[in-house]
Amino acid sequence: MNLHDLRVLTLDIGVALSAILVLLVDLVLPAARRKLTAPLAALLLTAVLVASFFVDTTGTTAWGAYSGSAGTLFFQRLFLAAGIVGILGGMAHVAKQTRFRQGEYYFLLLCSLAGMTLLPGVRDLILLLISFELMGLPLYVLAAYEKSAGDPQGRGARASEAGIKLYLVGAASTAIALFGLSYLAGVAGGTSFHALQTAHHTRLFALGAVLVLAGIGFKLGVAPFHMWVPDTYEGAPGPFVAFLSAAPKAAAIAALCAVFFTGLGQHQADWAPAMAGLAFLTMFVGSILAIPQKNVRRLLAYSGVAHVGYMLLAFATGTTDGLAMVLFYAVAYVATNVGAFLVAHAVAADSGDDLATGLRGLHKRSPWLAVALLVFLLSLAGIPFVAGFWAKLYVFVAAWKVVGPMRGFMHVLVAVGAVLSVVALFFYMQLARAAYMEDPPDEKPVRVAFGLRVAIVACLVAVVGIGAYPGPLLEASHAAAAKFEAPSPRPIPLTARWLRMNDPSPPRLVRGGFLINGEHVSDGPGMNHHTVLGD
Amino acid sequence: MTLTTCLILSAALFSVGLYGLLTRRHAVGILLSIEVMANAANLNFVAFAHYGGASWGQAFALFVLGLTVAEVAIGLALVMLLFRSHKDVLVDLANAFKH
Amino acid sequence: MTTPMWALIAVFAPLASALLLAVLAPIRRRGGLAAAVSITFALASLVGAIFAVIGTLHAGGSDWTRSWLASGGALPLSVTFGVHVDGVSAPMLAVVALVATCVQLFSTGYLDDESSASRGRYFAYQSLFLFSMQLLVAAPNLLQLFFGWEIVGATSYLLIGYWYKKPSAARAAVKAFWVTKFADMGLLIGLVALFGFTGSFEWTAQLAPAAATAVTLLFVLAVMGKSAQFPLHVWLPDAMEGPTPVSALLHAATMVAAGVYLVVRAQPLFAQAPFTQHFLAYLGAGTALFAALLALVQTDLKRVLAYSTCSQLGYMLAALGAGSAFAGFFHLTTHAFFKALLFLAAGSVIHAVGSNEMSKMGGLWKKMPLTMLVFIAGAFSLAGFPGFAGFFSKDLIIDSLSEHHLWAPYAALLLGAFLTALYMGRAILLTFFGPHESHEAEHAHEPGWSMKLPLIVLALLSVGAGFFGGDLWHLASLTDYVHGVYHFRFGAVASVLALSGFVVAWVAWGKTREEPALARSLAAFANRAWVDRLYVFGYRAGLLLVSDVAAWIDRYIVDALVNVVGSFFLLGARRARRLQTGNVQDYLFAMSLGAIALAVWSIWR
Amino acid sequence: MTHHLLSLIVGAPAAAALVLFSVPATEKLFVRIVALTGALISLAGSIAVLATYNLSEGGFQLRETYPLVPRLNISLSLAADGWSVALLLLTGLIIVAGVLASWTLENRQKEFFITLLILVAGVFGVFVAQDLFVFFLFYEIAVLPMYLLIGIWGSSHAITEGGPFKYIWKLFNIGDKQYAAMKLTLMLLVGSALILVGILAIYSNGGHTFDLFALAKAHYPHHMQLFAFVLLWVGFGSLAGVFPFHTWSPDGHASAPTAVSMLHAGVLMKLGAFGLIRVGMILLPDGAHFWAPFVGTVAVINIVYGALAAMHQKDFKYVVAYSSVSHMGVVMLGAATLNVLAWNGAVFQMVAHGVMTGLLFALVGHVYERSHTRDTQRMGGFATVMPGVATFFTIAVLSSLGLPGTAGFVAEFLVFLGAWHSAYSWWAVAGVVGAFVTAVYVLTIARRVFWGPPDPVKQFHELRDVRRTEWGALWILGAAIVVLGFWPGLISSHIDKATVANLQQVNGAAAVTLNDSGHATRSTVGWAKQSDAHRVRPSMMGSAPLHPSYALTRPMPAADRCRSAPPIQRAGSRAPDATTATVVMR
Repeated sequence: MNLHDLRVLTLDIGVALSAILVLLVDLVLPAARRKLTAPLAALLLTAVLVASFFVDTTGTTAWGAYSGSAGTLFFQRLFLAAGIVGILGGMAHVAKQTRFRQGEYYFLLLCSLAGMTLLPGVRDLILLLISFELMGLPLYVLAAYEKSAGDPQGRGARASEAGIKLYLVGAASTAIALFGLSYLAGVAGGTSFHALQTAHHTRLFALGAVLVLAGIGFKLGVAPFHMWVPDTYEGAPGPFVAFLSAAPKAAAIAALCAVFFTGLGQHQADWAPAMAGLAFLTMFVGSILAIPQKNVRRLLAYSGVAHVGYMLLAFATGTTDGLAMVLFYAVAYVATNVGAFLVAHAVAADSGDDLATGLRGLHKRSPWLAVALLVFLLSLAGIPFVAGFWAKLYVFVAAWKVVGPMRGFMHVLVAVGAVLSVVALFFYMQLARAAYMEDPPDEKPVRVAFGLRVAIVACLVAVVGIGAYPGPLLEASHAAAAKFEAPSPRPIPLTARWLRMNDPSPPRLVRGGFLINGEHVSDGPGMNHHTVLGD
Repeated sequence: MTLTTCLILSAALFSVGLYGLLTRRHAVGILLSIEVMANAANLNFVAFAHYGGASWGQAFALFVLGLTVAEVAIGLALVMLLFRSHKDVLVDLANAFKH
Repeated sequence: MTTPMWALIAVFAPLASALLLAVLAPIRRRGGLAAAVSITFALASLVGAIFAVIGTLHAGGSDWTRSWLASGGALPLSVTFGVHVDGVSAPMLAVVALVATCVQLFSTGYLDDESSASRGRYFAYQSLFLFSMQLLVAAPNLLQLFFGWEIVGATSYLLIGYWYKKPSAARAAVKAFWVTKFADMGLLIGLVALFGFTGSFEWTAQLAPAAATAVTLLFVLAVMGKSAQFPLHVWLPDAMEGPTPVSALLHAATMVAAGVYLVVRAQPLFAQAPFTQHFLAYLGAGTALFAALLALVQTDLKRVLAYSTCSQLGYMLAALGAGSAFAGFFHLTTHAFFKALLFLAAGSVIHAVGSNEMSKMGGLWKKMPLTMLVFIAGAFSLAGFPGFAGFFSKDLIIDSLSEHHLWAPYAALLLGAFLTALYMGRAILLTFFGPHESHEAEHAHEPGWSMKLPLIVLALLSVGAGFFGGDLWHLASLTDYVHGVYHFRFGAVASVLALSGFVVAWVAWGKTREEPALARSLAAFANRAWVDRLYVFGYRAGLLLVSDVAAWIDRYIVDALVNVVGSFFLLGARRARRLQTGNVQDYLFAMSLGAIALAVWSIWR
Repeated sequence: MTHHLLSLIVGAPAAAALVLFSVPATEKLFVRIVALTGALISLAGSIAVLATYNLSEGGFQLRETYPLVPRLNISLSLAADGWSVALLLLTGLIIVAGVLASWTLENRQKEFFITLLILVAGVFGVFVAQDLFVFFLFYEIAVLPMYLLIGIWGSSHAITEGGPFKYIWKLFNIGDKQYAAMKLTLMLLVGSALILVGILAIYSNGGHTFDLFALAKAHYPHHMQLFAFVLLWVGFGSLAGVFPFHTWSPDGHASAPTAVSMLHAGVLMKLGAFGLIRVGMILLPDGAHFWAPFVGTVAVINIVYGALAAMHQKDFKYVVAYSSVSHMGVVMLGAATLNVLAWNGAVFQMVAHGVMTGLLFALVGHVYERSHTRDTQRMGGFATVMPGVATFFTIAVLSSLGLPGTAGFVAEFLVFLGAWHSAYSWWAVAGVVGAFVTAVYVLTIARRVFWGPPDPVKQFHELRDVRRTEWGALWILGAAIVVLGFWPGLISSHIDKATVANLQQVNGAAAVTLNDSGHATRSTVGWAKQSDAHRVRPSMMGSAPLHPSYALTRPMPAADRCRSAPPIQRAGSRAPDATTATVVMR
């Protein structure tokens, strides 16, 4: 690794430097000027985003632990855009609620972003863990950012609850994932993805894979690891939830791509069925539990859970096509969900609570806000000519095209998913109904801060643009997905070949060692791990 | 001490941690349980690397230790926050959001 | 101008008038102008029809058809529309146009106290009616006939309901449509079946015997409805709620005759189905007798005539059943004249008295001598008084039955002839003789010329038309319908019976207006209501009940089940959300369970 | 210009909707004029399509293709065949009439027109889409705006609690407009979810393309066809109002505002039937043949059951709504019969019923708007004050009961003729009976509302006849009914052209497939029970006169028939005429 190799990390370094710069500027600014940190952060991120179009970041660095490609770039741009929108959307709120701690807010947000931008490119489990935590730790803080003393019903109590729930579930899931990683790395005999790709297939390895899936599933909000989602969304600061509900999920998708597609692409049988099962559960839980929700944030939280189910469905296909659909879905989802949350936040900031009743008569108070909400809802529901429609359909197409033993199950999943998307429409329409069909409590327009307005418009443009002309994004996601494709199986090292023989049945743990292909292998100290674990 | 013994030990450790995670009401207790779970993983790393004749495991374990420290730091801060608003650190006090 | 062109004028002139009146509201709203337009075009139709008759006499039948609806593939369908002029349709066109013209002329006087917009509407209906009737008559195939047939029915609905503000008129209109529509199911299915068997709608089609019987029986159902045969006659008396000229045109002279005309037209089909023909003979004879009995006990002058129409249509159908298409057709034309005359004369009386009830009339001969004279001319013609038009055609019918040894119908028709004279005698006596029974009757007077002129024209035809039987025969023999020569035999028995009918009527009602005991008991027995009640019962207990059940099932079972499915989701979600307890350790528990499940799956899969 | 005729038709309403977005809602007249212009351009385009369609050539014309998602072989491909011609015309008529009928709408008119026009763009799109995916896309667009249209501009009413499932009254606000809107949307979208699955099945079995032409050439596995057809039947059937998935329709139509009911019952329900024929039957002939007895029988249930249920209704809009259920049964019956006559009838009925029910809803809407009630038992004698409404109502009612001279007759008659030729002649009889039941209730309702003595107590003081633009709506639709009734050839020849071609696809394919697989007679369902030799047309016999007893001709012995028929086509090529199908199957 030399300086030239750092080019690959340009964007990540850019984000990290931005974070530090924001913190430094915050230190020197007087309290009254601290709201300038937000535009600064947004500006810096925009600069990084612009840079992404001019700097060639393809290549490998950090001794193979990080690899930049069109695939990483796809995600990085998405994160950067989400970050910019998230900052713009939250500007006013942060300036009002936490006047003296604005710089930290953006610092933490940028730190989290730095973690995210690393994630799609990781090719090593250690780096994966670090970037995952780098992304996650600031989020715990941000979720509980609005502290205030005393009042158990107040904003602070809400924030602490949101934070502690996110934190505990997150930490526990990290521990579980770590445990899984230990098996993966152990069986593979190393932490690089190359080791994973060439690892021999054992049950411990499979166990590791699903535990890692569980760990990442937490961040995605996959059922049954989703239960923090509605509670945290309800308690955390509004604009932050918009960010939290979209960017980290996309980052988790990126992690899934890296680990399961690039790393474990050869071991699909270990995780694809589990993922399909989780997809089913997630779609179902998300769609059903959203029905009785009266709180907009909780409703959108569950809807987000359902959407993750659809993404997992495409992911479970294990095909590059499916992955491309996931990437497309991720973009559509981020644009839509951030937009929807920001609109909900705008209205809630004005009316003071997050209940759906707050949306009543929005069309009369702020017609354009109502249109934006409607468009986002339609996109979430998967209605033609907005992004969500194509996303959902591509997922179904990809899932339907699966061949092999999972085919029948995938077909059932598509049917269930299609029907559940109608159920989802039911609760989205509850919001649309409040906004369009009920009379407003008062006629005065909703005050929307400038930054928030820009953010909403950006999301709107993205959603409608993708919906009207999905071609370029689809091409981009296909190009990106191809980069995540695992390399074709390499020749197995000679040392292992004799062990594998003709029947590669998985090794089993037996007393005093392993049984590999019927042959007892002692596991005394000093043994080459290849001979112990199959590869 | 064989690899198998180590693996069994770490699995047991993990289970203990999990048990603590699910039964402790005290926030710090839960944090500790999570630490135990993380250390079970660490044990695995070290054991695998040791019996595999390599040193990546030790490195991994060190990274994990560093990360858990950061995690616990944030965790304790959150516990403080919980204490401030609820005057106690039993996690089931924070149950305003549900259903 | 070729013959079909004249026929086309006869058919489409009224349509032009109808369209004009429908589209151009200013013309329609001026009643007088509307009447003028309508009558002009009716006259045009009459002229066209007359030239068509002349053309047919000179050059025989001819066709003008164009494709109307076509469908390709393996089941080719090619329906044409146009005119088919022959010895049957051409005179029928003329008769219809003539009667219609008379009726429209009469209407201008009869409806003079209606608002002019309302009169405009009336004449629009009248034009439409004339068009549809001519379309029916001139049809080159059974589908066009059906086309006209149905529009005739719809127009009849409109005309009966002309005074739609009267609930009774509104009901009568709907009832008439219901009953005829019910019957028309037969014609529709029959046509579908005919197409199924032959691939066309020609009445000349050859069918297997069973198919022919089935198809013609289905047709007969429609005929029963349209020509008011038992037991589907119930609508006709009620239809008298319409203005009297409407009754004259639709329910006496033309529309009800459509059923008979259908059988005449479809004679080649009916000839293949002896069973249907027998059925028709008995049906016609039975209705003739039954309706005559009912006519005897009516107190409403128009209802007497209405039942008489049923009865006379029964005569025609009996003749057709006996295979004598010409006798039926001949009676159809003469009946058109004298029944229209009778109705118009009755209309004149009603117009003067302001009531349909004969108990409000009496002694009108002094006030309305012309009306009385033409009414008596019509009645004599109807009863078959020797020398009058009805005499010739009715005797031909009775003859044809005896020729074919259909003795029971023969006897029924003879008895019917007697009864006809009896009830017409009664009607004349109660209406025109005796004391004035009401204030209006005392001050009645003859109508204006617009009403008198049609009466006179029709009276002349009622008296004299019978002598043109030979010419009609000649015309009809240009087609395949009749062969040989027209020969008329003097029906002595029928004549005697008719005369004695009048005598008995004189004896019974000449001195007193009291109903004889026999008639009273008849009235009690044969009160038309019992057939009606049967239908009402069928409607209420059958159709309405079934519909109530269907609607209940739809709302409380089918639709409710949809809601039940929805409620599963709703209630299920309400229950499931309780899993989200708010306690973070429960979340951790769920998460652990999930992880353990995954682990278990991965190891033991 | 003609090259972009179809995109013009589809695009005009959408463009008008976009323009409306930027028009301030206070400019009411301008809003209306923009909406009307969009609708009129579409209508003019539809008429231009009718005029420019080359009838002798047939097939799909005016083709336009724009790549949309090349990677998945999706392209915005539009083309019109004879069916499209007829249905475009229908949609054009209805939307113009709909805009005119809602001219005086007060509440949020701009948004109303935007939603309405978007919906119509979807409808136009479905009728001309030649790409299955785009077809589905337009289908969704056409279905969805309905939620807002009913939810915002609709009207609520009470429905008595009862029945064995009483508890649902506590859960749903049954009878409320929001309930109706939601039920409609959810039922139709569950349907479209199933359609989507069916489409995916077709896509993956048909060579991974969405191009309808290519898909039509593909061969699908027998069992897949049977399965996918059911999905499509349920999916499209729920929009077509097929029993028992019709229950959104009465509530939805009764709650919807006038123009929406017109459009929904008039055009949207046709999308269901059209979709089932276009996608379900033409692409999956085996499925169509296998399920035809079932589909047809359910259609007959629709006809009779719908009519009976309509008879019971006291609510004016419900009567018309249930009559739609009944009439759509005729369409489905025609579709299930799978012969030229019945299919012609089915498509003609789509047009006829569309125009007729559009007119009915326009009138009912007007009456409701003026009288503020829909309870027919409170009405009476309205003809005195609104003669125009009464007249047009009569025309619509007469078409509804299938009176010759109205469009309804041609359609029903064709369907009945076709049904008689199916293996289930009783379908025709049941259909005729259904038509009679229709006559019973429509006449009752006309009498109850419009006839009788005028209101003595003046409880309806606002009654008046239609005015200004509303006349336009009535005249357009009323004239269409009568013109099509007297001159069906205006569109029937177009329809026929497409039917013959499409049916060849269905019956030809089935014949070939079944011939290969060996079990033949099952699929003769719906197809020429009567041997064709049984009824030789005069034209087939050269210049033979009308008289000879051709109908008595006994069926020819099998050997003769085979010789007289064209040679049997092998798999891959279609039989030139459906006659071959019969021969093969015997």
